[in-house]
Amino acid sequence: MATKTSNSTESQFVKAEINQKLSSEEKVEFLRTMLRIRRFEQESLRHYQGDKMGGFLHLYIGQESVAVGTIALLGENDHVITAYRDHGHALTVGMGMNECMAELFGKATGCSKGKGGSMHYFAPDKNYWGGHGIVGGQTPLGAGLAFGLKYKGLKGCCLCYLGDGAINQGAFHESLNLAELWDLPVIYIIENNGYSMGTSQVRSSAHPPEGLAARAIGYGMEWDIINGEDLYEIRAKTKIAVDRAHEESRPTILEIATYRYEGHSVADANAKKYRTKEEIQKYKTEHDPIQIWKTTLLAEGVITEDDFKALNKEAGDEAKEAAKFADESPFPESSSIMDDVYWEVDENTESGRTGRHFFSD
Amino acid sequence: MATKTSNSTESQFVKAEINQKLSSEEKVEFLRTMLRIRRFEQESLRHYQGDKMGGFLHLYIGQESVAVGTIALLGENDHVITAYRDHGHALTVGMGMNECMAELFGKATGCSKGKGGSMHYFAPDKNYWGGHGIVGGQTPLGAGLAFGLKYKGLKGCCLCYLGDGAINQGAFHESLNLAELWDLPVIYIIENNGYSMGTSQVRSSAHPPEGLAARAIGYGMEWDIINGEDLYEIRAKTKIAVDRAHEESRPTILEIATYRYEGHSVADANAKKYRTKEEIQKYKTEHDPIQIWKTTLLAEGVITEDDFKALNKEAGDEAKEAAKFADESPFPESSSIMDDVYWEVDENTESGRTGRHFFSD
Amino acid sequence: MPRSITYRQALNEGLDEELAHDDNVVIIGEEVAEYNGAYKVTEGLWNKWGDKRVIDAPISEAGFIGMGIGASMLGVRPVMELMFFSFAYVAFDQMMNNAATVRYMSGGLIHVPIVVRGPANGGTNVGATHSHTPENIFANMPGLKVVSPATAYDAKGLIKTAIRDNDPVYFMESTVLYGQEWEVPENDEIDGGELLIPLGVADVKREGSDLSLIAHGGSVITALKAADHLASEHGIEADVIDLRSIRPLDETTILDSVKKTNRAVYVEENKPFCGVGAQIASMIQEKAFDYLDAPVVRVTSMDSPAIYSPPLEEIQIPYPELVVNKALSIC
Amino acid sequence: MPRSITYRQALNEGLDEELAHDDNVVIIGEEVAEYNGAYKVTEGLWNKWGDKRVIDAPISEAGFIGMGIGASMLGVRPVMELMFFSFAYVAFDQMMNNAATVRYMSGGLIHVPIVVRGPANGGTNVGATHSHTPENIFANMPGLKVVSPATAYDAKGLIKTAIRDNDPVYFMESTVLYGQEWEVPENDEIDGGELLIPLGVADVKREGSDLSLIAHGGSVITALKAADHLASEHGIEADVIDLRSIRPLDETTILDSVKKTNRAVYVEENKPFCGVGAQIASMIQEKAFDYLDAPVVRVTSMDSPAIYSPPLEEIQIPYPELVVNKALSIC
Ligand SMILES: Cc1ncc(C[n+]2csc(CCOP(=O)(O)OP(=O)(O)O)c2C)c(N)n1
Ligand SMILES: Cc1ncc(C[n+]2csc(CCOP(=O)(O)OP(=O)(O)O)c2C)c(N)n1
Ligand SMILES: [Mg+2]
Ligand SMILES: [Mg+2]
Repeated sequence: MATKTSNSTESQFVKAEINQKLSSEEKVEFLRTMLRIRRFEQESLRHYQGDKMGGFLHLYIGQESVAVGTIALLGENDHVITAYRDHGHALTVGMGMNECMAELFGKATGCSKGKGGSMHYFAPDKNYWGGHGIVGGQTPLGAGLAFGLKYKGLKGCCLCYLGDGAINQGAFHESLNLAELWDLPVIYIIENNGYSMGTSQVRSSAHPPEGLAARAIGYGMEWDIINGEDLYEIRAKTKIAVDRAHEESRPTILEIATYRYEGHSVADANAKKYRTKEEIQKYKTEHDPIQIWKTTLLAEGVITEDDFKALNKEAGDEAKEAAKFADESPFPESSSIMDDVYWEVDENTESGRTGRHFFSD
Repeated sequence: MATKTSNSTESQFVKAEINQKLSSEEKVEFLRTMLRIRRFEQESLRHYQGDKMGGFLHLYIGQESVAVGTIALLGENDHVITAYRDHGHALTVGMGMNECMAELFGKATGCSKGKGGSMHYFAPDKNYWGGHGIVGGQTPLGAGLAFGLKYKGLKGCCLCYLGDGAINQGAFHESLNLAELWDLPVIYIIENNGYSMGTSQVRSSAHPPEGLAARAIGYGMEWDIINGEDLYEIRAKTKIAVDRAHEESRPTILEIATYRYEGHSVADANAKKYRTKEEIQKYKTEHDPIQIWKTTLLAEGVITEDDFKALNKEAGDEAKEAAKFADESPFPESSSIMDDVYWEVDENTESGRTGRHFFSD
Repeated sequence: MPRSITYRQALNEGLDEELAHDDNVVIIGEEVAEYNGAYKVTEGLWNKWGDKRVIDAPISEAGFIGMGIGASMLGVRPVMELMFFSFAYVAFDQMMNNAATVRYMSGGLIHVPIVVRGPANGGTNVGATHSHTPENIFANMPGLKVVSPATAYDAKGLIKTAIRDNDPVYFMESTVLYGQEWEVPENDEIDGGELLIPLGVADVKREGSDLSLIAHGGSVITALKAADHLASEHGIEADVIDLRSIRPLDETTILDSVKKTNRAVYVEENKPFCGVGAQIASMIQEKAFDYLDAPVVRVTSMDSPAIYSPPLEEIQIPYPELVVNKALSIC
Repeated sequence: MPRSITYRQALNEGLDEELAHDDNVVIIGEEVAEYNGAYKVTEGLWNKWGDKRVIDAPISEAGFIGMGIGASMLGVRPVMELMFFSFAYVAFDQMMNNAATVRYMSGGLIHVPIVVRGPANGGTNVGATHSHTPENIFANMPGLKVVSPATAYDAKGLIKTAIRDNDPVYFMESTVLYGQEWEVPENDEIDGGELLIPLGVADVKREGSDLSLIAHGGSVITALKAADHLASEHGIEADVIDLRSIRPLDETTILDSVKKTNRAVYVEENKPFCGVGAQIASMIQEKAFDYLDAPVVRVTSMDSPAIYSPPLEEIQIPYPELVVNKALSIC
């Protein structure tokens, strides 16, 4: 991870134009979204432990500022795609807690009708293309979304998130070359939380001393490294990349230093073995993005302690409501197992009716 | 391609220790090997056109100095692996023209018993591990040979060759990270002949201005760029990488600027379309590695024009003999189609006898 | 007089017509543009349609096919060429996971209208790594469609349908067939003005009553030759059924034929273990058990990696005599 | 008293014994060392054997498996863990081409003694991308061996044999079975002092005379449950045949059983199209045609990508009742 600056000093990035333009409402909105992500996930964790869901649950807690700081910069023709640690991005693009929670519960009311689960949230109507389980697998798709925008003549970009461990997948490398060679407006955002499962970043990646994003040098690509605990910095630096994508149709790699408090997934039995208790504690107390943003907004006089409490409670209540909604929702019909495989079959087109498509009885 | 220096001035690398140590015999041997490669391939081309072989034939003509200059530096525990353009490396490691030519003819006397063809020469007894048809596919194997050497505690290295187009395969990227992360004694040699099939290098790869090898920067790996028409330079710079591998067990990327005179393969219908006649001619007359080495050796007084003619004729005769050998050799028995699939079956071990291994009648 | 064109030309026409038909169609692959295609299937298209519609890609199959999948989610209709379908193996995750499962995992919110096409065959001495025939492998995966035309007519009609299909279609051609000619009507000779062949409809390429020879891709030609021989030398008249599309699969046509002939041979270039023929044989014995007078038998490539040596590769893959002998063994 | 250990522990013992048996054995994979394995199969091995023999890899399956293949050509015997066998799809070219064809293309000069192991199963709600069961896909490729143990006993005996085998062996486990216990003898209770089960030998896990239930991997357990039910509720006694190794394949044991029972059901988690069951059904009807009183039928996963929703995934993959019904349909 890039070293983090302490949270006691004021961000030097507050003066960036994109931050100067911020209204108080917008600033509060960032806080609200970060809190909503955290409460949503804490609530989901409880129900995971209460055996309401199966499979994996990769929590984003500790990393909230990354999704919130970057996605808030996007406009109508900008798109988002990420890996399996996808709840934070989902809530930030505007997906509702209900459909997200219901997806975890495997319910028909889930955003993917219970078919995708935690790793596979999607909301194309919100320009959100998932939620992808294969490490690095989303990176060519991100280039493809950018290609699509360019092909259609739209001024937009794609933010494609990946982990620090994901940078060692071949598909990512191929994507980088394509993106730079063909001037695709894609921004790869490495959420460097220091670990890929139990493997600390130094044990997984050879890279230039400047950081992981500096792999971009090998492609002549632009890159930058960002302190993820500082929303102003995230916004200021990401904005440069978004402008580059919009104005010059050129790609960027951004690396955002961050940290996850929980295990790799809830099933991570070693969550407290490969990192020291002290390390985790230090991040929680000194580098928590929500606390830091709260402190900033208090200092700026944008909110009061009471406002914070109210926002926090609101988020918690919303999460509880969502869990209730999820719990009370029905499971999908068993017949739905065979839906959503082929568009042509689902739409009952002529093409969907010729020949046998499915081979179990 | 890196720009090439003219051939008129004396190489500045002649003074490198590794070159100073060269005997006249060794210098002549390099010439002999380059000539043998060229005559072998010219002979093979005739017989390809005479319908004596099928499939692909990727000629190395024009690139001979790369294999000869690098492989001559290797010792007992050093290994070689390359792609489908593999005849030059094969003859340089000491494979005979007979078995190589017979392989092209698909004969039982071929180095791979006629099973591999032009793209798949192998000679494990000469530390030569092929000959691989999938672009980039050999690059993790090269890391693996280096891993094997290190695992066994041998001081050696692996030279792994690839083309300028191959650097965009994901497997190569993954190999680079592994090689640097685990300190594997592998040397990736990019034979930059300017084209991947009909695609000029600028149309396939984004890279730093210094060259393709500079992709190494992204991994914190050592790298260098070499003028491939200068055998002394190839030797001097490759030696540094070999020493690094031997002494520090560390990898390197080398990029050697070179040129192929023929089409991508003999089946390349466009061989003269994507490059100008003038470009090809310029390389043949001004940058031919054999001519340049000949000129050097004449200037050094190591050979005479007559010596050169004799070497050239010898090589041509040997190639003709090899073609005769290949032509007169028998095709493999049809029963051999089912040999060499499983070691355990071939060796008729107990494991090779339990259960059915093959499912056609 | 009906015109004859090559399989290659038929594909080329199909691609050209679809480029004209829909602005979202874009052709991407190695050497498809300036070089006119390694096998000249895309000849002239870059010249005609320019840089935007016909694009040369670096040697990064996972990257550019994955990119195509991403673009297709936005409504672009990429037609990706694999120089050899064997190179699908470096893009396998993209082709199996991202193309096939994104619709399902999103509960139907997304669809992936991509075509990946290229030759998947042996017989040209290009060795084990370049001669894979993964019809069975891709057809195993729900969410994917697999098509394999055996004639110029089918190639044209099927590639056009594949491009208009809203699901991922993997279109496996044959380098051996590229140069062969078949009758293909001009568009103005066709009702509706263009040649569109639905997926999932097999074609009875020859009619007989004694035996069903079932095949796909280049093996259809082998089966037709075998059928002629069986008729002329043995008085056995075979149906020859060309699946054309492997998934979706026209089981009805197969079963109708077998119920008539009571005997079936599957011919394909796949390796035998879990090949397409295994699926068809299994299906036939299940659904036409009482009609079978003999087991369904299979002719496949010999069960070793593809050999280089030209005369040996000739006998490693199915040839008419082999089909004849197999047929005789159950007649 | 015979001891019981889990499938996981059995694998762990097998790996440990082979690390002891041969210095060339090295375990490589994501999280196999310091983390003790994502599913704890390698627990304690790094502690015991150290950095040289048990190695954590970056998330680069094509890279490290390809590296293992290269090392194996020099005589190293890598045992590579795929955290999920589904991740084979990003290493597919290495596993299909370099591992399977290098021996052939070199005319037998090289062999590749590598093992790639990991879980290949559904049923744990990890979704479509993590639930692939590619036994059929890899077994299609000559040059590869595919093994799929259903019990702790078999897991231990087969992993040891796989590691000693001189050909590439892909060893597909089950996360569902990891925690289940079976009797596995201590080495000193065994002739020869260790448990080695040859590849290519099926195991008759239950004997009956009315029906052959044939399966591999976790589906063997499903088949056994179905067999008990068939016996107790319907008076039908089934043979349950566990293939154990899919390639090489013990056809004799299958055919002997079918010739006795005249009826067969194949049970597997594969998707149906060209699944292992297709191969077995095709083989049975070909080689035991006259013995069959009914078609060979198949129970597979439902033919859609793996679903997440836990109660739905339960019925998407084979369960005993489904097998019972299928069996009754032919009895
Ligand atoms: C190709 C592939 N290999 C392995 C995995 C298993 N896996 C899932 S997440 C993960 C760690 C990824 O770490 P990182 O990229 O840093 O992302 P983070 O989890 O920290 O967000 C691993 C090994 C996978 N899903 N896909
Ligand atoms: C994965 C893969 N994609 C495509 C090909 C087809 N192909 C073979 S060689 C080649 C060009 C390679 O160019 P380069 O790496 O520069 O090597 P050169 O031929 O110049 O030696 C291509 C596209 C292949 N063999 N493998
Ligand atoms: Mg991480
Ligand atoms: Mg080149």
